[in-house]
Amino acid sequence: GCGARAGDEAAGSATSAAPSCVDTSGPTVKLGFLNSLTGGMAISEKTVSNVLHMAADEINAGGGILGKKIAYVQEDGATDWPTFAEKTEKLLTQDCVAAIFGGWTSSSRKAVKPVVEKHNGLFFYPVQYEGLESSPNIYYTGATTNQQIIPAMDFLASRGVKKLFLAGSDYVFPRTANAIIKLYAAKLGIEIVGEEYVPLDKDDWTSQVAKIVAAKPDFIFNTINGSSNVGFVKAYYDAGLTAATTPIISVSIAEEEAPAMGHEVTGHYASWNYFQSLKTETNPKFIESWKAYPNSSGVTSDPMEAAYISLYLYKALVEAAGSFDVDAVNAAAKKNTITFDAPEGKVTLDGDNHHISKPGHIGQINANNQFDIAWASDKFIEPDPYLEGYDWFPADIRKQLTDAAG
Amino acid sequence: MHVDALIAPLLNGSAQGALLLLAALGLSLTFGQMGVINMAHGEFLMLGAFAAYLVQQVITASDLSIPVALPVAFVVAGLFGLLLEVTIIQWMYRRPLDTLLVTVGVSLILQQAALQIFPSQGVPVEKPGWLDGQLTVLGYDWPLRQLFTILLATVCVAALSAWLKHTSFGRRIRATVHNRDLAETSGISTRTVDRLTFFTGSGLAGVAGVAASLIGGTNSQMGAQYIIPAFLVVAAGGIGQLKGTIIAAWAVGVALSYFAYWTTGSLAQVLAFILVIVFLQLRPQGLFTVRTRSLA
Amino acid sequence: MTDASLVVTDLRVEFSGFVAVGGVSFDAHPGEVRFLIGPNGAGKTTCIDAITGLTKGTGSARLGEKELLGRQVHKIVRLGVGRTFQTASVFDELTVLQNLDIAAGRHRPAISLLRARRGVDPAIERALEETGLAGELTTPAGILSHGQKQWLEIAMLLVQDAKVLLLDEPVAGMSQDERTATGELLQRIAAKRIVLVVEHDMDFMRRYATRVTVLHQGRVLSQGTVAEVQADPRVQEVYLGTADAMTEG
Amino acid sequence: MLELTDIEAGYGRTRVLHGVTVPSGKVVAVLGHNGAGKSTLLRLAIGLIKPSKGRVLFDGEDITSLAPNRRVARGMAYVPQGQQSFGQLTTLENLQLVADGRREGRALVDAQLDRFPALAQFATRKAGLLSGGQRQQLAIARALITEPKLLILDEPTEGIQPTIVAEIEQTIMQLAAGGMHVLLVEQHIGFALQAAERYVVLASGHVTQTGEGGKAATSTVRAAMAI
Amino acid sequence: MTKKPWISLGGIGVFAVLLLAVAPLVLSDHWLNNLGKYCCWAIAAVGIGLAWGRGGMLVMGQGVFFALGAYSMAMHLTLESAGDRVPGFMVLYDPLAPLPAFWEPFRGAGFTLLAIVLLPVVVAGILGYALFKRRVKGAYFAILTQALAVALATLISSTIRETGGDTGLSDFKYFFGFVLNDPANKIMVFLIAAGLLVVCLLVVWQLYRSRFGELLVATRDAEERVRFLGYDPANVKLVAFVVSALMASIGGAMFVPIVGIITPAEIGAAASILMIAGVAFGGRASLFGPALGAMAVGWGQSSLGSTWPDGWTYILGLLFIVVILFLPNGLSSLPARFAAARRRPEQKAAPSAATPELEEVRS
Ligand SMILES: Nc1ncnc2c1ncn2[C@@H]1O[C@H](COP(=O)(O)OP(=O)(O)OP(=O)(O)O)[C@@H](O)[C@H]1O
Ligand SMILES: Nc1ncnc2c1ncn2[C@@H]1O[C@H](COP(=O)(O)OP(=O)(O)OP(=O)(O)O)[C@@H](O)[C@H]1O
Ligand SMILES: NC(N)=O
Ligand SMILES: [Mg+2]
Ligand SMILES: [Mg+2]
Repeated sequence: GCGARAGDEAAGSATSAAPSCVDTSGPTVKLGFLNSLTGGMAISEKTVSNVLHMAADEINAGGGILGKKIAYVQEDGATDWPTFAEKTEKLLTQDCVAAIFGGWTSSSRKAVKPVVEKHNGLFFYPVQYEGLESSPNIYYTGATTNQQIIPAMDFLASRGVKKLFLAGSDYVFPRTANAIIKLYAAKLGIEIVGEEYVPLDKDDWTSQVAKIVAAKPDFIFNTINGSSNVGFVKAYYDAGLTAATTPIISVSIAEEEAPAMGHEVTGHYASWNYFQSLKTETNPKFIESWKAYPNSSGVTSDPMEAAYISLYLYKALVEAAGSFDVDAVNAAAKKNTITFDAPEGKVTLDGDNHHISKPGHIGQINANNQFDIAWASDKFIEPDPYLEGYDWFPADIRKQLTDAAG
Repeated sequence: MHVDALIAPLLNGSAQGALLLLAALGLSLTFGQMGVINMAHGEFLMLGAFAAYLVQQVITASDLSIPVALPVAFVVAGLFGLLLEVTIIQWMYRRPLDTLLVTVGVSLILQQAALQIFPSQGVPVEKPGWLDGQLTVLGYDWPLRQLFTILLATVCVAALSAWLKHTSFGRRIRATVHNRDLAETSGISTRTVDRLTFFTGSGLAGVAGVAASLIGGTNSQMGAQYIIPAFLVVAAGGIGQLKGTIIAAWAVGVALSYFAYWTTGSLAQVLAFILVIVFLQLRPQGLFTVRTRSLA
Repeated sequence: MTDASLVVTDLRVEFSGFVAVGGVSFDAHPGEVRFLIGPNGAGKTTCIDAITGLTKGTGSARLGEKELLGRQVHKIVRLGVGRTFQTASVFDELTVLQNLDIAAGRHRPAISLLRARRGVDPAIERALEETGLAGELTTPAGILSHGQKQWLEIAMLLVQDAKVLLLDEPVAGMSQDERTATGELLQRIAAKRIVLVVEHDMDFMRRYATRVTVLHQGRVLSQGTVAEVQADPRVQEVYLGTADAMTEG
Repeated sequence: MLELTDIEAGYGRTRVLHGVTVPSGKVVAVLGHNGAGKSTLLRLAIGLIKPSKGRVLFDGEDITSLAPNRRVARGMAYVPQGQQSFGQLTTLENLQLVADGRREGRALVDAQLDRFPALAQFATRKAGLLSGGQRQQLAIARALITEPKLLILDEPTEGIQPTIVAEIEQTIMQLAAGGMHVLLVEQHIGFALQAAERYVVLASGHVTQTGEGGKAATSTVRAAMAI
Repeated sequence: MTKKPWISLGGIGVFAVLLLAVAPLVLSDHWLNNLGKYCCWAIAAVGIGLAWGRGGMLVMGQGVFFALGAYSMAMHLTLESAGDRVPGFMVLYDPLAPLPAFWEPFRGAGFTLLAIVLLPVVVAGILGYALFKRRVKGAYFAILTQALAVALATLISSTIRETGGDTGLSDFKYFFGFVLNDPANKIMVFLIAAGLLVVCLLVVWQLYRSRFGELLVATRDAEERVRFLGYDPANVKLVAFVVSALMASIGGAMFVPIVGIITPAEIGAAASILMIAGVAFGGRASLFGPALGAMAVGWGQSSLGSTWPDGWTYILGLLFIVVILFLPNGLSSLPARFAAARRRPEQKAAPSAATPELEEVRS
């Protein structure tokens, strides 16, 4: 061992990233797409991967980024977080891509984060998540908590909900989201009458639903991810619960999942920023392009849209910076002028925390498994990953979290 | 404590046990009787579930489609099992432990194929209308669907045990397992026995798949969650012992359910596993055992 | 302790109610080839099983001062009790030498297990000579003939330096010449050890037995020299056949 | 009845039988030392091993590549060496197994239980728990239930008590007298030669002598075995 | 017979030179790091070869021991990165709670190293003693160990505050005082892993040529018979099992600084089975087979899984099927097969090569 030791960092530059190997001298720019195409999360991520391809095709058809066509390198994260880390490293150091797009679970993002930070790369993450994170090397185009969870809670409060049951998958996003929900519920005067978790890869919810029946909540806050939702919904109806008496509000059931539940889910709610049913200027074109795209699922959804945005946002950033260089891109972001006419509306990038402004929407599932908008925020919600604008979130936790993040 | 807290897990657990039993029943044939460790059994279960979905595409009335799906799933999964037997397993009866690894390969392939053939999100299988509703037992509204799972398991067990006990077939299976050459030279067509047994065992997985599709998602990953518990149930019951399998499945289901009630869903899984492992530690041959003179 | 005897007293073995061995007593001493005979199912193998710890028995089986019953199989072996099985069981994949080396191993300190074998143990060489397997040193045991496997088993008992050899039908399936060779081998071995043989070959018994115990339905029916036992009408009736049809050329 | 012509066979790459020919005959005895290849020859006759060269004829039909259970259906029966039975099945089940699907199955089983009283006594015991000799009797009984045209016996009296050995030997003679053909491997040369119409001596997988039974002197047979 | 071990020793020497001297010179940082990861799996695979190939114990839950090493190491590295703060991921669930008690000792480097060695020995010792004394074997053993891996993975997933849950532990800055981001230190970590792999190979080399190796094979093939030679087969198996557990733990421990993250998925059912895939592929009973097989499977996953993700799953599946069906002794048996085919066909060969037949399944 002749390398740097702890404490040496300040002295030498040994630990700073090796110079980037990105080569944009040719007619193309290389980008990396990273999603689980195999394993358990392929269920959700294949669509994200596919819509990224569509965005790349569109951009190429429109002349590319800074006049350079996108040549993408597709990698499989295989639902395995270390694989996400390995592939990120490969994309950055072997393939020399200018930026990486993809991921779904927060776990995969957390695996990617240290690697992009080490190599000073860029990662665009498209799924709603639990917040309390920021990184100079990650751009978040899905909702943070104050754009999805908090609107949902406000909606519940407005509906006079007094007793809430929390059901989630057993991993970082639902656990963290629920921790935040509990803090906010206390402030709103909503009682949490139960909290249940089932592993991501299990879908028998019978026992937990029996507890829900016994707890008699007014509403269920559902942070279950993936196909475990199906088991939850089935157990829910088996037990005689209905949308009329005990409705569910979900943050991971979208247009694609709703018809796959094996039961009518009409009447339940979901909190997202984008719905297929949104009436914006750009949405019809997005829906049409997607329907026409090979291997399309036929419906659009929030994570897809966020993934779609991410590539365009990157294009805007690079063109503002006039360069593919990461530092230049970040500097361009800092000017807070980057916007994009997204299907969900005109979103603005916050150059400090690397999140985007988003409209809050609550949709109610109708008979066509589409969402009728039941509530909309009056304006776009500015991203606030550390919930600094919310006094009920304990400052000491925030401090500890930011400290721990370094 | 409310009565609910005692009675609900018991009833839920019995249904969970019944599903586990359905998943394990085929294994008690192919593993218990034939010695084949079929890690693709979970994927045969998945095939049954997809068969139910396909049946629902043809017969759209779910009241009717599920009863039709049961025999269809049996045959579909059974045929896949037969295919597996004919192409691979038949060469491996003399090294049973290796079947475990070969079938891991088969299970990988089936999962990936399902992921690519069917929508990656999975497909919906609808519950028939006559399973809507609950039965009130001691103040607990017991979902009818759970009752159905138990009924289905009961029918399958009864049919299987009658088949094994009251036809000469059971004897032939056991003879073939015990000594293939001797069975063959006693005039038994061991190839027929093998194929029929494997067909039946795999077919039962298909039936289990229909039941599972009414409980959870129907997708490429669904089989994976059943395979290890099902093997544990067969092992805990005593290999080749139908009654042991029944009791073990029920016990594991109920234990899971109580654990889930008292702790969390994840911890319940852990505790149930530990319970079975400790039990097998104390009784390595399972609940019921067959003794022979060792080395003789 | 070389002159310790094997003394079995009131040995009983029951299998869920069925009495396989119902109070058998006999003894065997170094220097004799002791035969245990009796009808099929009389309990001969079960006696050996009980003495070697394979099945549970009550009563007593002592080797010198040491009680054997109730000990674990490998502990009984370490006291010097070795056995063969009705069907030969050697390590098919290992060579004759490796088979014997493992058998010889119990006298070595555990740590020596971690070293490789160098050369051939003198005890092994002697056993090979005795059993005529010297030419098969590097042959995998799995491809020895049936008779050679049985000799290998006996050789393994020899290198194991067993004080008691319990042999269950050692000449079954052997041809006449091989039987003779085996019989002579047993006589040589018996000089310093206790040899107990279970056999149905009466010709073989007549030629090599010093004393015979006859079991019937789990009990001792008769005991004595070959002549005495053969003359016993009860033995003739249940086992030998009155005409003693055993006339083998 | 059964003719084996110029058979070459073995296990894997190990050749055990070299150009072995066994003529047809009412009772044919195969003699030889340990490891000579007798059992291999019988396993080949019943179809457990396929020859790499040579032909097997049964009743004039070429059955060289027929599966064992087919041969049983055509009227062959086989008692392997080593007291083999289905250990997990009871004694009775062992018998029923082969009686299944035969007319008079029940009566056939009863006939064998009469013939071997020890089996009747332990009818409900798992065969794996029987003594070696009891298992051997069971194996013979199983073969006889099928009322075969040709009975193949591999050392049928090995491990059997003298009184029963005598009985089995008598049974074999009776069956042969009743028209059943027998292919027999026996170490009791005296009995084998007495029972056999023809005999074949194997040594290291080669036929070293053939001849008519009865007349042959055990000494010349012994000499042929030793080669 | 007597010469062959020395040829193998030479093989280990060549292997060591390739790994320790040549690889760092010719490979890019990325591939060297990947090679380091394969080495970790290979270390575990060498242990599996010992337990399964030679000992007949199909250890389907090596993930458990891999986890003991990996999580010990990861906890230490996490604490090293966190300094005197509570690790960040714990803060949210209970901001005021102190570090869980079982984390505390892992601050110490010495304790951590000791834990990596002793934990698997103790756990495998107790587990193995209980299982082998009660004569649990064959399929029972395989399924039980697999169930244990599933249980542990689920336990870790469900204790997010204590263990990081499904997300695992990652973002390590230091490795016993060395800055992990420094390429020079990365090479050092690689060399340690590769060196440990060579040491493990040497250990099994000696074990295989020793009397213990023969006894182990004898126990695998006829456990009851071994008992009648005065040995307790449980002890023989226990030694092999414990050594293999130790190797898995070492592999796991080195996995953490190399890969930079450990999650329950790396130790669960699928991961444990993948470890076996490599061993089966290379040749379970051979000296080099398990290590090379594991490295090959690792490489396949990185490279084929990259260019052809769907296809890789099919290839992996087919690999299991084809190798086990046609080459039960793995690729390493190919040369011997060719050689044997060319030798005189008359010569007697061992009845069946090393295919442990485990009767228990059916009896
Ligand atoms: N584990 C067991 N359970 C029940 N019965 C058993 C068991 N083991 C042996 N027996 C019975 O005990 C009796 C004695 O068997 P044993 O094997 O000792 O006879 P043997 O004298 O060796 O006969 P043989 O000469 O035929 O080998 C037999 O009737 C057998 O069926
Ligand atoms: N499964 C096998 N694999 C390899 N070789 C075998 C196998 N079975 C038998 N052999 C070998 O074939 C040869 C002949 O064996 P076989 O059993 O036919 O002899 P046998 O004449 O019946 O002897 P015995 O009188 O001992 O029964 C022997 O050398 C034996 O080792
Ligand atoms: N960010 C999520 N849904 O894991
Ligand atoms: Mg006996
Ligand atoms: Mg023979």
